[in-house]
Amino acid sequence: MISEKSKPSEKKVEQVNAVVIRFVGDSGDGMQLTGTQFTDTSAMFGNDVATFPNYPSEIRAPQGSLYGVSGFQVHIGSIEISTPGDDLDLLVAMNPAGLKTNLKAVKAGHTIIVDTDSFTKKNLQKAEYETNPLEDGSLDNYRVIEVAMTSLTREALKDLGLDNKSIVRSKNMFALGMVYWMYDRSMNHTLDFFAKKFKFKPIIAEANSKVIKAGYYYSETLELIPNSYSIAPSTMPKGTYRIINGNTATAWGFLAAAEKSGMELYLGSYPITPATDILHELVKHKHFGVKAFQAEDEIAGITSTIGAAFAGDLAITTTSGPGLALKGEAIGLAIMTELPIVIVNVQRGGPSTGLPTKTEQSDLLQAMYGRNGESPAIVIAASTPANCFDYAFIASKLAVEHMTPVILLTDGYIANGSEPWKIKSIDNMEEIKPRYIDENSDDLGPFDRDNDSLARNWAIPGTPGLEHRIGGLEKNKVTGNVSHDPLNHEIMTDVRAEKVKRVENYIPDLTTEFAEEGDLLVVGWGGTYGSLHSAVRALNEEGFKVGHVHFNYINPMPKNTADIFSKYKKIIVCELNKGQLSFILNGKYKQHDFLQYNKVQGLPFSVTDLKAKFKTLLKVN
Amino acid sequence: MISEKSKPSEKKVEQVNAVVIRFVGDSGDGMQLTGTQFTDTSAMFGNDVATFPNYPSEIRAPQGSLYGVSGFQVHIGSIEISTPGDDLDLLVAMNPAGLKTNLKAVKAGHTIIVDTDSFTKKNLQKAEYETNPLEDGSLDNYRVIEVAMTSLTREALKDLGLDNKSIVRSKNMFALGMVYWMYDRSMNHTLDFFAKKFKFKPIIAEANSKVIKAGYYYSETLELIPNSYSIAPSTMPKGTYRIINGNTATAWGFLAAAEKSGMELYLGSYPITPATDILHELVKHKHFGVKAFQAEDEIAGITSTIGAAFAGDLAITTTSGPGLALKGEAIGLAIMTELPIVIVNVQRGGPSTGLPTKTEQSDLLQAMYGRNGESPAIVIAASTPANCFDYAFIASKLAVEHMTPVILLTDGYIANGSEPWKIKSIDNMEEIKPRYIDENSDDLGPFDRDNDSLARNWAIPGTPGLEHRIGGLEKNKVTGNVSHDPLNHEIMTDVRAEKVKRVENYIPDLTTEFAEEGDLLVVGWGGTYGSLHSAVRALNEEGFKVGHVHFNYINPMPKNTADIFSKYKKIIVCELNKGQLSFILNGKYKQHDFLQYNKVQGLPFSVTDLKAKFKTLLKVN
Amino acid sequence: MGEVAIKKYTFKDFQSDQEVRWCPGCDDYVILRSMLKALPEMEVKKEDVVFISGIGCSSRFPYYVDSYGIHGIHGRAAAIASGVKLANPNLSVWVTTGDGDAMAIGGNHFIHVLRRNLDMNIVLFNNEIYGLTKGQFSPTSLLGQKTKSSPYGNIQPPFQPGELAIGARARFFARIGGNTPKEMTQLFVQAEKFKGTSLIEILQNCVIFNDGCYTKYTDKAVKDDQQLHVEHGEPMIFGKEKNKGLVLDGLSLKVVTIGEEGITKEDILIHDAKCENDVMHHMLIKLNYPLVTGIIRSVEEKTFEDRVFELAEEVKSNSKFRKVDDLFHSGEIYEVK
Amino acid sequence: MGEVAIKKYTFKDFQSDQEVRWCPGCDDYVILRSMLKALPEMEVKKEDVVFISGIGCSSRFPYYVDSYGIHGIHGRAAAIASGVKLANPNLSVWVTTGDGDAMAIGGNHFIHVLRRNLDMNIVLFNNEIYGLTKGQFSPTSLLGQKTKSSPYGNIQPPFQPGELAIGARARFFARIGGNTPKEMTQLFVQAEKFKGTSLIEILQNCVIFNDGCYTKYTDKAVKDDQQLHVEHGEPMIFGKEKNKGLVLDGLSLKVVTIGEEGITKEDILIHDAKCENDVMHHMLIKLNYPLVTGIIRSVEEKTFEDRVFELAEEVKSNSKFRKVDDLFHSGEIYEVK
Ligand SMILES: Cc1ncc(C[n+]2csc(CCOP(=O)(O)OP(=O)(O)O)c2C)c(N)n1
Ligand SMILES: Cc1ncc(C[n+]2csc(CCOP(=O)(O)OP(=O)(O)O)c2C)c(N)n1
Ligand code: SF4
Ligand code: SF4
Ligand SMILES: [Mg+2]
Ligand SMILES: [Mg+2]
Repeated sequence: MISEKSKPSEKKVEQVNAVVIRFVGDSGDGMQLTGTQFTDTSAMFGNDVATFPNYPSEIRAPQGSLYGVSGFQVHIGSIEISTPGDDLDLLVAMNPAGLKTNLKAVKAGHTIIVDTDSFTKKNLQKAEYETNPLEDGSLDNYRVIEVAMTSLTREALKDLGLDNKSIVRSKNMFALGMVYWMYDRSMNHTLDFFAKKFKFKPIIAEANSKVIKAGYYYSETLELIPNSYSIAPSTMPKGTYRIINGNTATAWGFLAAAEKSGMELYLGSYPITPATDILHELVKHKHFGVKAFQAEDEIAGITSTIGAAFAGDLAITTTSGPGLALKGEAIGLAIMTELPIVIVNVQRGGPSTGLPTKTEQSDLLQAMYGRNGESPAIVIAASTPANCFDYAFIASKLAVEHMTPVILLTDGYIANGSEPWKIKSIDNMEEIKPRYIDENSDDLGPFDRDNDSLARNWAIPGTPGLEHRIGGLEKNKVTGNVSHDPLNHEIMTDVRAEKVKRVENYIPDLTTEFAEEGDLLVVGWGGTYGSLHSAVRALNEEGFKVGHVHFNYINPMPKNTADIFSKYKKIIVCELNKGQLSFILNGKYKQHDFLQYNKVQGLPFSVTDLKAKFKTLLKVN
Repeated sequence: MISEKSKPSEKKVEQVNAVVIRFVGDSGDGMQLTGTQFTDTSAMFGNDVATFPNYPSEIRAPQGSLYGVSGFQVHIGSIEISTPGDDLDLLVAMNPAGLKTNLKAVKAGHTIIVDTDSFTKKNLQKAEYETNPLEDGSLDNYRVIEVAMTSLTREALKDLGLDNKSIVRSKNMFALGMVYWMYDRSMNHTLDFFAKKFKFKPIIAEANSKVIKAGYYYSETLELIPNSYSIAPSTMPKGTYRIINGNTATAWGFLAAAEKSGMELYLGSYPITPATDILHELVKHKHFGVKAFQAEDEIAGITSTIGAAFAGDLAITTTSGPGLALKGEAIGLAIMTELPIVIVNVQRGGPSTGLPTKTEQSDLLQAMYGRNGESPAIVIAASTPANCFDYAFIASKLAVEHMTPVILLTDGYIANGSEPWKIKSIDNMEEIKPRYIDENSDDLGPFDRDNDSLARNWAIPGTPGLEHRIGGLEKNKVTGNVSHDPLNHEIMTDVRAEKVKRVENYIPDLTTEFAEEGDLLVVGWGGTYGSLHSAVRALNEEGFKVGHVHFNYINPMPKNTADIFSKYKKIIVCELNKGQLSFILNGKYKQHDFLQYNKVQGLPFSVTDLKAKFKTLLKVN
Repeated sequence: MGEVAIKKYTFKDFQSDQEVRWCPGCDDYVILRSMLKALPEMEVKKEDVVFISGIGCSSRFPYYVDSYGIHGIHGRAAAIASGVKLANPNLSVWVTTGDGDAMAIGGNHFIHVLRRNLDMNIVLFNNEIYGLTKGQFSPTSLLGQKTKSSPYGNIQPPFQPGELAIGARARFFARIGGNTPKEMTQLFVQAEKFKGTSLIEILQNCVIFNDGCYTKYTDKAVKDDQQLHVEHGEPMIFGKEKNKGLVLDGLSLKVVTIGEEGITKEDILIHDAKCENDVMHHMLIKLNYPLVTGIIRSVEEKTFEDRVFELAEEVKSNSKFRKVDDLFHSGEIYEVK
Repeated sequence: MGEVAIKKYTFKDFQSDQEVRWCPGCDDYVILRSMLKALPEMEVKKEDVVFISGIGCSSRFPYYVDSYGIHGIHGRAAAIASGVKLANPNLSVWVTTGDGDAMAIGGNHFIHVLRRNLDMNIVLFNNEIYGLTKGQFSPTSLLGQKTKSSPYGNIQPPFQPGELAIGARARFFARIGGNTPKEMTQLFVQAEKFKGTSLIEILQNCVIFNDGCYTKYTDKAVKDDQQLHVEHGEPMIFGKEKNKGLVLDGLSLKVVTIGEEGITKEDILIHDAKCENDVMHHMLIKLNYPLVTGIIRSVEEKTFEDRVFELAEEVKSNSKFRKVDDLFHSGEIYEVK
């Protein structure tokens, strides 16, 4: 029994402004739940947070195996947090395999909590340990907290008469309790969570709360435990928040665009990792009239989307690398017919099947050029989990207002990563005005264009008097009929290009972060925003004059791009590929030299490595 | 009756060194045969020749209709001929529609031969003529030769008792006879041709020869006919020649590669204009053991090709633009599995279905980047109808010696155009050494590489002891097993890129034609060689210092490329697209400025326009 | 639709201003005329009609009908049409496609749209050849057929469109000769009435690359003796003398002559197009003598779009979400003050 | 092959060094074991065996067999395999694929390879779900099935693999439960013996995303009463007491009990897998009670590769071309002197 007087409040607490914690264990150990609970609690406490899950690539790997380890990393702070973090302040390892595969991520001298009960001969073998790391001194450089979690959990639940399986399954809550204590967090949110979740299984709710508390108070009374830490609330803008991952944010951005524009949302898609969760999310929302169609393949996914666009829906298709390759021919049809569709490509490791569960940015040139003929498309990229919402919304707006396909690039890193999202309300979002015309649109036809944007009009089936045919053959600029006329083909080729180019008049300027001019400009695009931002921020805090620009609009590029480049002595382009944006910039902005920093390992950038690299360019070590 | 004394030999003849002639009429009028006969006769006489057919895009358009006109253009000379020519010295128009659609191509003051019998009210209407051009003076700027060919043909055949249809069908031979006389050509080749062709229908043979002669001697005795011209034999290298078009040459290049390498040729293809004739040609050659498989679609075409390559065949797939888009994902698989396949893309007007029967060069960037991930492929391009043979051979050699896919680009212009080909003999061609290994290859495995080329070895099913698995997932560099290791992925990404880059050590240097240095360098690639060559030659003859380089190897590029660029004051890149090679050059050779000359009209360059453009750059008019 | 009385249209109302560019003598002209005749007989507004095609001679069809239309990319017509129908289920959606477009490159979409049973009409122009690309064999070309890509004769055993369709669970299959405009017109009207995917195979003669491929069935002289045009509920009788008929012989069909060997009209099988069990339909489709035309199978079942929209209604009625704001504020949210 | 006596292999000879990574309890383990048992029983050299797959859990199969193999891209296994077989007809070619790989994205290659009848074996792991992508419905998922992509129940009517295969003119179709290794092993051996494309549908349980989808047929307790395992030439009898059997009732099959209403063993239909007419096979495939397993159809016809190589021989024997130089110098050539 824990006596009233020993309250957390009384303990001595050290202030830190950010920590990185990783929970690892077997797929069955509930690490995702544990991590999510800690994240939510910290977020609600007022910290800024960023998380990244790490599932095994196998569906259900054997217990205790190295490749069966499931992990959840969370980065919380009183300061701005823009990545899930590199090195760990705390590793919670529920078994030997988890320890082995994650140890190298722990900062020297920092803390590791292990469940000693799981360090059995059998588990050590499965983790390919010859000797027990808890005994052979291999962990001497770390502060190891050994806890017999399983037995302590069993102990805590002995009176409830639960079956052994349920008992063992709740040991992750013991770990969570300990971490709550260490980081001076209240258990209430999690206790409420279980109370709600197991309203009809009160015994399970009780078991979980017993175990969390056991872990919490055990830490408090435990000798070996270091003093605890507290992370003050961060200074995030006031408002209502939720934790959201990139795929959910993408799906919701389309929901918002549909409601704002008054259009019906159509999704034609074929499952593929890591894009499938967008489909999973949208199939739920039939109450909003979403038509989410799982097609027989990617080609049916996009061609049905083109059909839906012809019939007037806000029509999108979602996929990943190999799927985008299959959609290339049909994207050409959308360009030629000038129908508005959005193609979302959640990038993954390539080429071919590559590293399907890992992140990469190597589909940029495919998005730009992956189809026959002169076929320009609008290409934009989201850069954080939460702003996937904004760019899905913007992609929809650009498509239906400019009548041409838009390719939206995200990647596995931001698609599965989470961060706080300040909830937006439909009323405060930009208008979306689809270019519908009908019999009353003072004799405008489907082939008439807006003088500024060059977008054609949208006459949908069911509209009397505007019957017309479109297709993949070249069409006469005025009548829209098939035309083999040489000059008309050149003119139409120019119109399609100019229409996309003029989108530059409808998008915001590129904005520099940190040094507005100076020694070094760090250039990135898409999902690497967080890492580059953190690295550049750190350097500026160290007094370097480094700026950061990040491209969300890639085709066309913002009009002020060249001006910005001209304000720095050196420019380095950082990408998770072999230099695809660099290649485009070299071709477009010849007067500037672009240094490159590239990584193709299926992993995000390490902020530490970035800083080191940038410093060498700043001639400092 | 023609009297013996009036022999062609007696007529007065004007010497010219090149002429451009176009035969036009209804699809049914046999213009292709007429043109081919004139071409062969001239070639055998010793002229250099180049031809281009122009079929209606409809399969069988209605008689006399404007879009049903079929044409055949031939350019012959005593000098080097490198294009079918721009403007016409002679137009032979068998009907009003043909005259109307081709008149603007005729040089002012030059000759037009028409069959007056076909200028009926009905035909004039079909050709949308309000008044008869033969009467309304609209042809005053031309030297028009009006001949009642149909009646004269009927007259010539009246004793043979042929049906009217057969009689009318042979009027094209009357025209041919006239042209033979005008250009001082012997009829013998054509007479032999008919004798052979209609061995078993002697009456038809006789009819045709009667009509040719009638046309020939009619010209001789005709008042209105101008004096005739003769074109001396050109100074082509000695040897045995044949007239060949690009698609046939491509097919034959693969046949040669298969025989030279001792491999079996496999083709997996799906019909598409203008690539289908390669399939048509290869299906004939089962006697060489060619396995030409018409698949259910492009994807089955290329994936079956990958299977055939795995099993050890010389495996190729042929297609055009939209088909290449569909093959993108599978090309990635070939890159990842490092299997040697050749993908032929006969470019046509795009995007989407575009202008399927017209020529264009707009698939270059698709060939370079049209697939997911970092997926470099070897990209080469043929530049004349005849050298399609050489580049098909080279593509095969590079694929099987470097163990990676090769994309061979041609286009509708060289695919359907013809020119003389100095017949090559297998014995004089380069060796091709596929990288097969077997149980005796002193324990080399399928994942061991050549130190210089980095090409892996090729162990094919049926070889004992070398059983192995390959696939689209990233593989460990040493074992070839699936690997998710981050560093290995970066290493393999580099290996695939470096393997393609090192091909530069196995290809010839870029060679300049005409001025080795000077004021202007004209840069081109692929099927525009003839036009650029002619224009640059003309300018040099006029005393300008202009050079011409033409890329056949695009990825990788020849090592001396930069050196050549540095030898000229100005560089202009000419392409039948919006600047795709320019874009690559701008990115790769930043120190140089590249001017552009682009045309996207489904047509080849006009030599006249090119010269005009180049002169403006040379500050001359 | 329904309540508003639909204006009466004529042939001309559906005729587009585009010059028709098929080869003179091509059956495609017959199909076009029959369609332009049929459309006014249907209870649909002109602006609600959509024609969708892939690539091929047959796929030029939409240009010639004055309605909404998409000339798509090769093989994808059925998939494009599915999107159109799901976006607006009130539309009358027609797919015009060829044996290559639908069964070579488009084979996958073809079988899947039949499986899902969207309410649309697929007109399959089966000329057993690739016409537009100038004469290569197709998946329905016969063994031994000489074409540009099979100069020594085709060696790929063909599909039977109807057989494949039944295998893909087609609910409506009809077959008709390319030279019988009257029957064709009626077929189109009936196909439109059918709720679900209707597949109409047209034995279309390509005068240029496969001329006469159906003459032995469709030639006026032999038609009545070689073709059995079935009608639901009617005995399966054919022949100039209307004296031949089908009877069951084990698990095969046998042709008998009424009046011979004591066979009477009563012995002849009655055609039941509406029977769920497809065994008889399967047999009729595979028959060569006589070749069976008309509506062979016509069995309605809930359409895919009905399933889609009924489920949506149900979900909506059980959901507390009305606007996306409700969704955004659901679940774990928190305030930063 | 043939003449050289083939060394006797064991299970281990075909076992690769790769760690098998399916979920514990997955039927895929049963299929792998059965295959490794079957391979030594076939008259094939190890180096002549090629396994080809697309993408999916089932498509991991080639990694676990120590032979030649390609882990291809999603849906294309049958097409890749066709190229392998045409390049070298002596190989024993196996395709391992899933219901999504073969019937969703791969549907077109699936029907076309069956139509062409190349001599290869297709093992279809039908778990009625997309496993590798963590549980979306597939073209064989049942109506109402709740999956990640059909949270309110699937509304796409499923294909029946056998039915689609027959529609595509399959010559060999067999079905077997995922939990019967002995029968499976024998099936694999017989499939290899069959000249032509053999399709084997395995009712494969996915313990994670679709657990128990086949229990009502495959559970040991009910298996004998719910499954009819057919043998060519044997009466179609099933049931724990071996007293139930099939008889024809019009154009449907009916289950009767031997000994009741005067039914004797002689009344029960005899299974004829080798009969060209596929009507009975079609009926057997569609039967739900009992579910028919074993070799339902096995009718040999000339294989596609035989047609290819016989035609090539014939052309060769009539051709004057021996080397390409002969071709280059044929027809219109001329000398420049
Ligand atoms: C992706 C793609 N592949 C190939 C083609 C070339 N192509 C156009 S139509 C066609 C086949 C036409 O045959 P069918 O569908 O039977 O129509 P038909 O012309 O006979 O009416 C082919 C192969 C294409 N346009 N696009
Ligand atoms: C081009 C492409 N599209 C989609 C995917 C994603 N994907 C991989 S496997 C699969 C389906 C697997 O289902 P199934 O074929 O039934 O195999 P199972 O895992 O059930 O054995 C999908 C959709 C992919 N890898 N490539
Ligand atoms: S090619 Fe054949 S199908 Fe095409 S239009 Fe001509 S006749 Fe008709
Ligand atoms: S997910 Fe299903 S099919 Fe895939 S390995 Fe696991 S149990 Fe087997
Ligand atoms: Mg056809
Ligand atoms: Mg499956």
